[in-house]
Amino acid sequence: MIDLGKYAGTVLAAYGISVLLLVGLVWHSIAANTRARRALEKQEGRKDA
Amino acid sequence: MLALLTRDLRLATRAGGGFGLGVAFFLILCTLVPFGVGADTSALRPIAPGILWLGALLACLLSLDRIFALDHEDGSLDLLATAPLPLEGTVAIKALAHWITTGLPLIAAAPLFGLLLHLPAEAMPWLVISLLIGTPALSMLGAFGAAITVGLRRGGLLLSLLVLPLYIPTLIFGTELIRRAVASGDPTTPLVFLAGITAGVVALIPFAAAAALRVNLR
Amino acid sequence: MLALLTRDLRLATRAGGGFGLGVAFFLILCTLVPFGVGADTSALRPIAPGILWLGALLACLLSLDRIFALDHEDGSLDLLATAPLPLEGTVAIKALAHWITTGLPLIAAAPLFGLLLHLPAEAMPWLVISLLIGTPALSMLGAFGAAITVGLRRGGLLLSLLVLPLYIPTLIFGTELIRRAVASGDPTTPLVFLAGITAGVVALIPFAAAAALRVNLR
Amino acid sequence: MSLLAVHDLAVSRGGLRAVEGVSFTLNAGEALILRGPNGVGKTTLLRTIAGLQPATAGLIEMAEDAVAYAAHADGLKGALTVAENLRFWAQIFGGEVGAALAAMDLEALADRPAASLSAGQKRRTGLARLLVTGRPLWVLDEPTVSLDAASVARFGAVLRGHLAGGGAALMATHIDLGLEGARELDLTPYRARPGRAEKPAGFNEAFG
Amino acid sequence: MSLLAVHDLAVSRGGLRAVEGVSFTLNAGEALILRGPNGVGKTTLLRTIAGLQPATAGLIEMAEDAVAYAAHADGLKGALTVAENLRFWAQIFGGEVGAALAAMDLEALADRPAASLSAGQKRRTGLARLLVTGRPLWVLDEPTVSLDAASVARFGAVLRGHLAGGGAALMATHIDLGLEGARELDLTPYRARPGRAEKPAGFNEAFG
Amino acid sequence: MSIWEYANPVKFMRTSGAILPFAVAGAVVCTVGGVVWGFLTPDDFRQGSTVKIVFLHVPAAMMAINIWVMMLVASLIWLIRRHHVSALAAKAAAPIGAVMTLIALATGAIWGQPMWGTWWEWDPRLTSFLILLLFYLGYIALWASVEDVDSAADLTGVLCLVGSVFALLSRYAVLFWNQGLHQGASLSVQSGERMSAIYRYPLYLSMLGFLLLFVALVLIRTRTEIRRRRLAALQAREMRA
Ligand code: HEM
Ligand SMILES: Nc1ncnc2c1ncn2[C@@H]1O[C@H](COP(=O)(O)OP(=O)(O)OP(=O)(O)O)[C@@H](O)[C@H]1O
Ligand SMILES: Nc1ncnc2c1ncn2[C@@H]1O[C@H](COP(=O)(O)OP(=O)(O)OP(=O)(O)O)[C@@H](O)[C@H]1O
Ligand SMILES: [Mg+2]
Ligand SMILES: [Mg+2]
Repeated sequence: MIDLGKYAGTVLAAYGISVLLLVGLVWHSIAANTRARRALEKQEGRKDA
Repeated sequence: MLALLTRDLRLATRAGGGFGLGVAFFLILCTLVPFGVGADTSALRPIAPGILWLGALLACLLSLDRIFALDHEDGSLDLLATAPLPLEGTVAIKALAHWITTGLPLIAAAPLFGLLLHLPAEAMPWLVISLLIGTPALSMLGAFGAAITVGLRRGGLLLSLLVLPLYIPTLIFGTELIRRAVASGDPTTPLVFLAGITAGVVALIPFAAAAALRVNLR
Repeated sequence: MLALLTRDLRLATRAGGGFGLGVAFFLILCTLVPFGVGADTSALRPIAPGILWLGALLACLLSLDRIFALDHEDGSLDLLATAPLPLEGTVAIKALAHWITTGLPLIAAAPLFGLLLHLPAEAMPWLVISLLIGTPALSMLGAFGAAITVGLRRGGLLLSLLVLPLYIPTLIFGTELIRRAVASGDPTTPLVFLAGITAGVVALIPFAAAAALRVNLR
Repeated sequence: MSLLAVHDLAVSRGGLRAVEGVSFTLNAGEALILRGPNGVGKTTLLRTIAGLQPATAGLIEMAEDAVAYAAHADGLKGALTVAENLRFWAQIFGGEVGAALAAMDLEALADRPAASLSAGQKRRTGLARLLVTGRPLWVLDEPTVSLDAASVARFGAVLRGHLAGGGAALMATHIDLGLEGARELDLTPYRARPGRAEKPAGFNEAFG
Repeated sequence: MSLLAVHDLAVSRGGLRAVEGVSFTLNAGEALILRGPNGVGKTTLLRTIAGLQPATAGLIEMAEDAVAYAAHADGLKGALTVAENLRFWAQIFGGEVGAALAAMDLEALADRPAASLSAGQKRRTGLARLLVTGRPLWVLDEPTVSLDAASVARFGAVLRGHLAGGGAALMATHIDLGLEGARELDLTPYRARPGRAEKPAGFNEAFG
Repeated sequence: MSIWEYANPVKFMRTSGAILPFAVAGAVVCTVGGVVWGFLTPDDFRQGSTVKIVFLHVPAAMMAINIWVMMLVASLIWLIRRHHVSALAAKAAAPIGAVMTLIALATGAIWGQPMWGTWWEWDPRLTSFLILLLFYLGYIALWASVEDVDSAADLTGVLCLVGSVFALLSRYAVLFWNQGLHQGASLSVQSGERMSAIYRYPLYLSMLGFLLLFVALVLIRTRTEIRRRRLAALQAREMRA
């Protein structure tokens, strides 16, 4: 493990928050996309039926 | 009762930005203040508690018309009034929902915005405490104002005029709490008053608001 | 054009408090500030110009939804759009009417409220001048925001969120004007910028606002 | 036993009495249809009986919590789905949703947000709310507005089922619902005559 | 010469075309009545011709500033008197108020604030506005809603006067105004068929 | 083949579906690589280990501005050429831009604590970013509030246009209002103290990563919007029938 010195908290907080935000954004994008795809498939399936 | 609360919360999250708009407005206000009064810490620090309280108050104020207006327009309010819920309970629940959607996010965001205004670190917990105790009174008084103006067109400015004077005691004791806590470490007196006002408002205002609502429904 | 202006002004006076409400709100804000930030002269004096500008800005903001919303509800806006007036002209006139009913009273009342906040005497004329030059831009930008949100329910908070960021340059140059005038006696630069922004806004924003209005009418 | 008894009722709107001297009783299994030209005061009367406004004079006798009211506005939340809308009222009144959805043929629409419904579909959802309340006395203000013929028939069947199950209905409607045995009450003769009332309905009468 | 010529017009609402392929001309002295069931697109068509929304396809030929539009909403200001309301429009359009007041029998009401009028009186004021505009082409959306029989007859007379004076009228109405020689156009056959359009009317067609 | 043809939703879905795996792979590799590499760089003699923050801070700040510019371009394409997908792309990009702005603000604020001894300073650069965040929030809120998509697309387009002008104006106003303590652009060549290579290369990689991440996300989100529109269109047609 690398030594971050006296600024460990600062650096880790910055990385932590950024990663959290990015992961949240990615997760939201993918989840919304999946939801939209499912809903659309359901609708188109029903239309064909 | 719980059903009403969950419905209102669900509506706030579904209908786009119920939670976010108030905080966003709060953020804008906190951004604008330094443009007005100058950016140096010495200018901002003393006024920070007041500005934060004012910002919370205005953000709360601007979302008040949503408490009853939408339900009135689509007829839900009529139906709620004939439902087996006391109208006082409905009012209280709606004020609670307003507090959860507006007050709580504001309280959560307040320390962050405190940073922007250079609020000293030792004041932060007191800021949160004072808001936590004081904002329920804001929501409840706001519900009263909203109940009075529910049928009116352009209730906005009128609602502000009715409600703002009612907010003055809460505002005074809220900021005084922070100031005394930082200055002398003993915020007991304003804390007691603040809590007293909130308790009194939460206990009594629902009756006044329900009465106003009944008048506006008939 | 003139007919539209006189109609709007007449409506503002007839329908109860068009002129007064904004000033009343301004007054409440100015009285709340000392409660929030403490009443001593040394604390108030440096922030007075900023507070006055912010108060004017918020009072202006709260009356914005009246610019188009009422005309939209009762159908007048449709009729105005088919009348032999360019929609851009209609927008400009309505912003002017808003300025006359809200901005002018605020400007007239500002020195009085400046006294409340211990604004130094030499700053008074500059306060009035800066408001006089800056507030038309506020009304016009507000008309733009009102045009964008005209059809929406609960436009209030959204309108603020859209409009307030647009107010930032005006606010900065307006308060900077007062500050520099008092500090160095030479407010030329901010004055030029302020006037430039107002001129640009008044010249161009009507087109954007009319475009937004057309979208909302169709 | 009668579910609703109205004695010499006067109701008012805008500070003036609209109809006065109205009396009737409504027993379990009965339906009463209010008739009368626009503006005579049907809506006002129904709102008074639903408890939304006070009666100006007269007496309304009924059990507490007996009324379910359905007005022009459906009180639907566009952001919620049909099922969510009904479930909310079910939680408030303690009824259940499934049967109501089936009765008004809303199963296919259950998961659609109410905002995306057509006017008639919205109306059906609003009427399904009545079933969810479990209340015996339905007070209905023009329940079939914007319904097509098939839906009107379906609602008529629901209404007959409600009456057969010991319920009652008081409604204002201009169309024929095909309810055999429903009584009618024309409000025109009860239109209030101006004149000094013992108890003014509002400022307009007190100073009239 | 024709006051209005419409060629192969398609109009849309909510991002979908409502009617398409509509063509007609309207000469001075003519009246054309649009018919069709609720929701077919009459209001949409009228608003398009009035210039409130763009046409999705097709061509509308008419002189600039020829249209006076009257919608469901009257655009009255409750705080102003009847005369003040009309005078405002007279100043905008350059017409005059006196004749309009007389034509719609509003002289007795001229100084009453519009807020205190009954629905029918409000409507009459809204129709008087048409006379004040001095425009040749009237585009009317259900002009006689909430008018009583006498007022409908009076409006019919005003309309005939307008046509006789070289004007024209395009209107959507469900009742009979007693205009001999008025043409009718049923919009039902022009209802838009879904399908890939060259130029989508909005998102709903672009992605449909 | 014209670039405009990509605006056709079907074609966009097909093309973006083909590009997407590469964009995602590139985004993952470059972002993770750049950030990890950055995290492993040695400490700076002045800033200590805090220098590692730059590998998040600068790419996020860069993207925050560039995304707004992309939204402006997309809005203009929509307003002028009426290509529906570009309106949806602008809508899809806004939350990404807002998050980038937030990351720049958050990392900057955290960085400021040891460097300047304060979490926040009303420095022009920082203030401008706060204002940019406000514009993002307003834009997103407007999209969320207007129910009719056609109107929403037009209104947000106009707002983006006007907002861009005022964001720029605000930047000058803020510069006029307060002098800053934020460092200048040390990547640019003319500045004397150019960032040394050990920091520069991971920074480039991480910037590329953030760019690719944006591309991947904006594609995914645009596809989401297209699917939602298609669903709404089908439902609208069903209802009209
Ligand atoms: C919340 C606060 C901050 C914000 C919004 C912010 C914003 C920015 C922006 C917009 C850039 C420009 C990127 C570019 O030009 O491509 C930047 C670069 C930079 N910032 Fe910050 N910053 C903040 C705080 C800080 C702090 C506290 C430090 C460190 C003491 C810092 C150090 C840097 C460095 C080293 C660069 C790179 C400059 C370059 O090489 O171009 N920033 N920041
Ligand atoms: N807000 C109001 N203020 C004053 N008077 C009103 C108001 N609303 C209704 N009225 C009047 O009260 C009377 C009764 O109205 P009500 O709505 O009960 O009639 P209704 O019989 O339901 O008519 P409809 O068949 O059109 O529904 C009418 O004469 C009407 O003009
Ligand atoms: N705001 C809206 N959003 C989406 N669709 C709408 C909207 N308003 C109307 N529509 C739809 O557009 C179509 C045309 O409506 P329009 O109002 O033109 O009908 P109309 O012929 O005037 O009906 P009516 O006889 O009831 O007045 C209808 O199918 C309606 O459902
Ligand atoms: Mg009625
Ligand atoms: Mg119509």
